[in-house]
Amino acid sequence: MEFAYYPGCSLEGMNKAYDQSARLVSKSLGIDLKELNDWNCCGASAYMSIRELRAHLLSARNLAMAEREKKDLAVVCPACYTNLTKTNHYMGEDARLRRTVESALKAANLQYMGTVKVRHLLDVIVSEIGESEVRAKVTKPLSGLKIAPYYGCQFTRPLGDYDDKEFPTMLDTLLKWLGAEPVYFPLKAKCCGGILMTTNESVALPLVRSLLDSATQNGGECIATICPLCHMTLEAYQGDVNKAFSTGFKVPMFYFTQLMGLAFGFNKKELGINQELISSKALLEKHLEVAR
Amino acid sequence: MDYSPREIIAALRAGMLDRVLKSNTVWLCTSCYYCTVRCPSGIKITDMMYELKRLGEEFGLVQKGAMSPVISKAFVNMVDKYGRVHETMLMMNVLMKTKPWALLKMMPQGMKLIARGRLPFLPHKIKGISEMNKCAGAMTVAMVGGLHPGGRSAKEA
Amino acid sequence: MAEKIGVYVCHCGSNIAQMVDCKNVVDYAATLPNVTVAREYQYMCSDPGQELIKKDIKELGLTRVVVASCSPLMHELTFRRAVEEGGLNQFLFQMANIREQCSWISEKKEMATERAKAIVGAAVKRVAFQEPLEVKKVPVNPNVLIVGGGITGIEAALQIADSGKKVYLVEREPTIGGYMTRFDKTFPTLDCAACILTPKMVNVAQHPNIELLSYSDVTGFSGYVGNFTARIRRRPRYVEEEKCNGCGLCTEKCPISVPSEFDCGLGKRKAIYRPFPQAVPNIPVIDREHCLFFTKGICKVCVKFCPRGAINFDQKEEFLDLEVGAAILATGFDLFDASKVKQYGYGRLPNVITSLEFERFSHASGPTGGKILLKNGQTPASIAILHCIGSRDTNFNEYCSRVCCMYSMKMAHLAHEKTEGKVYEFYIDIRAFGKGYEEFYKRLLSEETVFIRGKAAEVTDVAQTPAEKGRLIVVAEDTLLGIVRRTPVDMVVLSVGLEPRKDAADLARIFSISRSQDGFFLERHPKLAPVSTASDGIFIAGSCQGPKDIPDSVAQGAAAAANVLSLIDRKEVTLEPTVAVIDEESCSGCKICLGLCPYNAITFDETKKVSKVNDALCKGCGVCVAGCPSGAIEQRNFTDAQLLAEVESVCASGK
Amino acid sequence: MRKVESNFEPKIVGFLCKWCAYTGADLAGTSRIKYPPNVTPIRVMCSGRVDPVLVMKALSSGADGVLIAGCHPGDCHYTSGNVKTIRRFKLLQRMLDQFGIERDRVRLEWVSASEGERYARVVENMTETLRTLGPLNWNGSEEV
Repeated sequence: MEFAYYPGCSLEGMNKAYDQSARLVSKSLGIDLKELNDWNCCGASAYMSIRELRAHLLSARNLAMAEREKKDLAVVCPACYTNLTKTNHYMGEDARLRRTVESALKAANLQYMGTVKVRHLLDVIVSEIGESEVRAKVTKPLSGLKIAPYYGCQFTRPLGDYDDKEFPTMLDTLLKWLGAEPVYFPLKAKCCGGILMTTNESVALPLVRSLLDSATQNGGECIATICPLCHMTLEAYQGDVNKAFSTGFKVPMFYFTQLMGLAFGFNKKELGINQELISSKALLEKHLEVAR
Repeated sequence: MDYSPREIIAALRAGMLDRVLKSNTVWLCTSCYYCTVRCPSGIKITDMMYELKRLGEEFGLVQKGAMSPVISKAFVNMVDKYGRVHETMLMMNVLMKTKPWALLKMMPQGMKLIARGRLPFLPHKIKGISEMNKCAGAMTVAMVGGLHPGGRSAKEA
Repeated sequence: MAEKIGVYVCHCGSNIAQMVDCKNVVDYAATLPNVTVAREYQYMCSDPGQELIKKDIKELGLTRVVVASCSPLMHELTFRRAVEEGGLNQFLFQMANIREQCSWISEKKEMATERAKAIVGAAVKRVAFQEPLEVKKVPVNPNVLIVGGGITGIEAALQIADSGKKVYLVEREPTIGGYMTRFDKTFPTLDCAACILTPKMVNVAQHPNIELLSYSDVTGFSGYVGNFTARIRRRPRYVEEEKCNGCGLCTEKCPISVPSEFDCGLGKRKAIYRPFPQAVPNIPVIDREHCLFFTKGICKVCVKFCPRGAINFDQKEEFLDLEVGAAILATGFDLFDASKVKQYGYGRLPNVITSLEFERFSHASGPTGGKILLKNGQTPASIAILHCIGSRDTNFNEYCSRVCCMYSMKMAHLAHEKTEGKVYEFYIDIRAFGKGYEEFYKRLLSEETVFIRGKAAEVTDVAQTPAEKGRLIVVAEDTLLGIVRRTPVDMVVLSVGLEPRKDAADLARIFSISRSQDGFFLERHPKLAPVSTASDGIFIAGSCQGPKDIPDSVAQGAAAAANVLSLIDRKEVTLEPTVAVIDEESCSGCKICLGLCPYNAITFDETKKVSKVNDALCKGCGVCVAGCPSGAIEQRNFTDAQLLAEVESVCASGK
Repeated sequence: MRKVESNFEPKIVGFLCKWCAYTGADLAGTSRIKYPPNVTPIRVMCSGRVDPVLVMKALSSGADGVLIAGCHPGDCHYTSGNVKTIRRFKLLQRMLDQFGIERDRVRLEWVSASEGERYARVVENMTETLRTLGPLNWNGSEEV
């Protein structure tokens, strides 16, 4: 299975480990991720906010390049997923937008006919690879590990119709295949507030707190994420939450691809777990023989 | 939040655009899209918020002291220059402009990230940046020529 | 051809005239070949309008008439009658639709006028080729089929049967009564549903003119108005209706208990059961999926105890063909599936229930004996009722389900009465439009029900304060206050909306009727023919046409009955003569048409080696006409010559 | 590139079945939905009555396009008339190919009695398509 792979800007920076682990587990499952050549920013929220039309142009350039390679696009960041999908969708339904974007692309000798499907890697793994092949790769099942599966906002909202928009279950399913125990997590698709952290801390911090509260109260020992921004927010601001609310959270965070990697028998360094801010050492030692 | 999305729509219907743009509501929107998928009237509220942000920025009508517009602008400038976003540089840029003291507060966390190799210093510039800007230029011409307004307004969405 | 054609252009008040320059159209029509007279008039369908036509036929000797006005669906019959009364054969008339398909869709007067001219021109050209036709009269079978034994079907059945006509009442479930049997009280009078319904059910059971076919459905329907054949499938009950006396011993002794569908799974029933004690017919049915004899080949306790030897495991599905003159569909509605709206937690959060489940709790002979209980067996101290679940929502059903506001308030009243707890209603708007409804709303307001104007955003079990712990929190923007409120309660009731039956599409196909955009059956006219359909002799009533409360359903049941009786008492009906005819001279005997006819109306005459159309069976679709390689088949009133004339005229228009 | 002829208004003959398409078109009017006036309706009892000869006749007499509209498959008032229309339509398309007439000029569409909006869109869309295709000018004898 071959895809043009779109890592997105935040996987080049603070969420490098997500990129690393995603490539690793994809390869072992036979998903061939070929990085989209010279990809550009998807036109994420901050850009879309004030330059809507040009944000579509940014996404369209990526789509056009994937189309030229005759590949579908695999994405790991839900925000990138949403922006690329939105452009795909809106260009299909709004003729005027299509004309404007098409004519702008022409300036760079590009064209986009609308043939590229944008897929989130989690969807590819669960829907295309499937249970038996994933289970077959599990050599070190995550038995007994209680995980709060956290999807965040833009995995299915507004346009991801492969899973429920209010209570998605794909990640839960995948974690079960890995032998882990996904816990009940009613806030699994709520906003982490990350985008407001620098601007409106007083709004954002309580959101992070409620997520940590709910995850741990329901027995979660760690949190699995699929979004780099969520991951970063929950990881980097736990200290601030503890300070602000006199709590004592030390909840380790994993990208879902890192958990897959652990179950597939890769070592922590390969998966970038050594880059974490909150140590998972004790937790992993308790449940797995991965003292490596 | 000054106004709920429902009140925003009511205010727009009443022709009170300036009041809406100056409220903090639009800039508090995190694009979580709950409203969009739940709205029983099928209004794409998140898209509407984008449109309002764009209008606020265009008319220079934003809430006093709000940081989000500054971030958005810095984000756009960076993408237009490099083709991608460089998180570290973006944050530095914005904080220098708005609250430099916060940079100090973030130092310890920053050091930790650097130690783990999670803060690359140099931005990556894509090869196609000049052709990307050519496209953007062509689009601006179309916009000025009146072929397409600045955004896909919520009304048509 | 020296025909004398009269053309009449209707203004329809301003409906046509404000967009179409009628004078211009008349002037144009006057120049067309064979047109003797062209006039315009304010309202052609009015008496003076029709007089105009009659007078011209007599005085000017018109041989053809064209009226340019509204859609033929509206007034074709009116004008045909006028033409006939004027002394011409009614089929020498053609209608030009310049309202629905011209003035109303146009934005520019000039374009609308040109379009009207093209349409009128085509009609003028066509009408010259029309021929006088004789309508055929056929007798009407006085028997009536009613599908659906809810309150609507019951009302219709009793009305018709009381007039002395035979009614076949087909009900899919083991008992008639429909949803109403499951309700506790009815709004706004709060009289008990069973008290007003069960006597009517008994009347049905005892009526000499009603043949009740329960546990049955319609699988086929053919024929034409006055003379239909319905194919009924009778599912096996495994209990012989003639022998069973309804003593209930079998049910009592049956060792298998399963969740009862009638009680929404809140109570139990046996594998041989009646849905509820007052069921009509009062005969149990065996549920094959759970009966030990059918699953394991053992038990037969019911056989042992039945004093009449009525149990019969060998019963088979049977088919029955009924001859009827008319049919009424009263198949009702399905409830919206609340689990589709994930944010309200139905199916995930215990103590989030649907309104029908609430009815069963509240019902004195329901699973809790009329007590409203939480999953843990305690009485809720607070209940929130959420309106518009699945209704008025573009994500689900766009329409208002009409009954939920009122039944929600009824539930609030009952909840308050039975639990003495606090009751909240979360609503978008209160729609209390019926007789005594607004008064009921006022009464509720004075009964301390808390009305919060705002559609609930979600129901969550994630507490933010100690007071919220362990409770269900309804999050909603109170639109009167302008703030988001979190209201912790013990129980949430979802007021689910009404939907078309899941198999409505299948039934529509069987009866050849249409459905509206929302999936409910389509009436012939929303105001003037609310219980008729586009198919003559087939009527619809109650919630299968759109959500309705009990008073409206009963009214429609009676209305449909009146329509049917008026049809039957005419004794005979006229049939459209637009059937196919085969010219024996040209027929090559290839038999292609035989396979094309969906009604088997074409037979092959082996002696003459030609095909023949049976007039009574032919419905006039014209499929065989288009398929005949020798051009030997013509459809009356839709002949090739007529259609070609229209085509040519349209193509030549404006040139 | 789309060829835009500013003044060309295509003439389209529309064969509408009485039960679905014609009623749907009526509904568009009752709902006051505006659409281009280019399709002139001709009422037939069933789309299955539309003989390819009628279509070719229209095209050779000056029509730029023909719309055939009936009930959705499975919803035919005569149970299966529209199924026959589908078969006949394929044949018709081959005939068009032989004469070198663009397939887009003849369309088969399903419009139910409740789809006024859809009917308007179909007409709009077809008119737009034919505007770009330009006039047909076919006299019926040779290739276009």
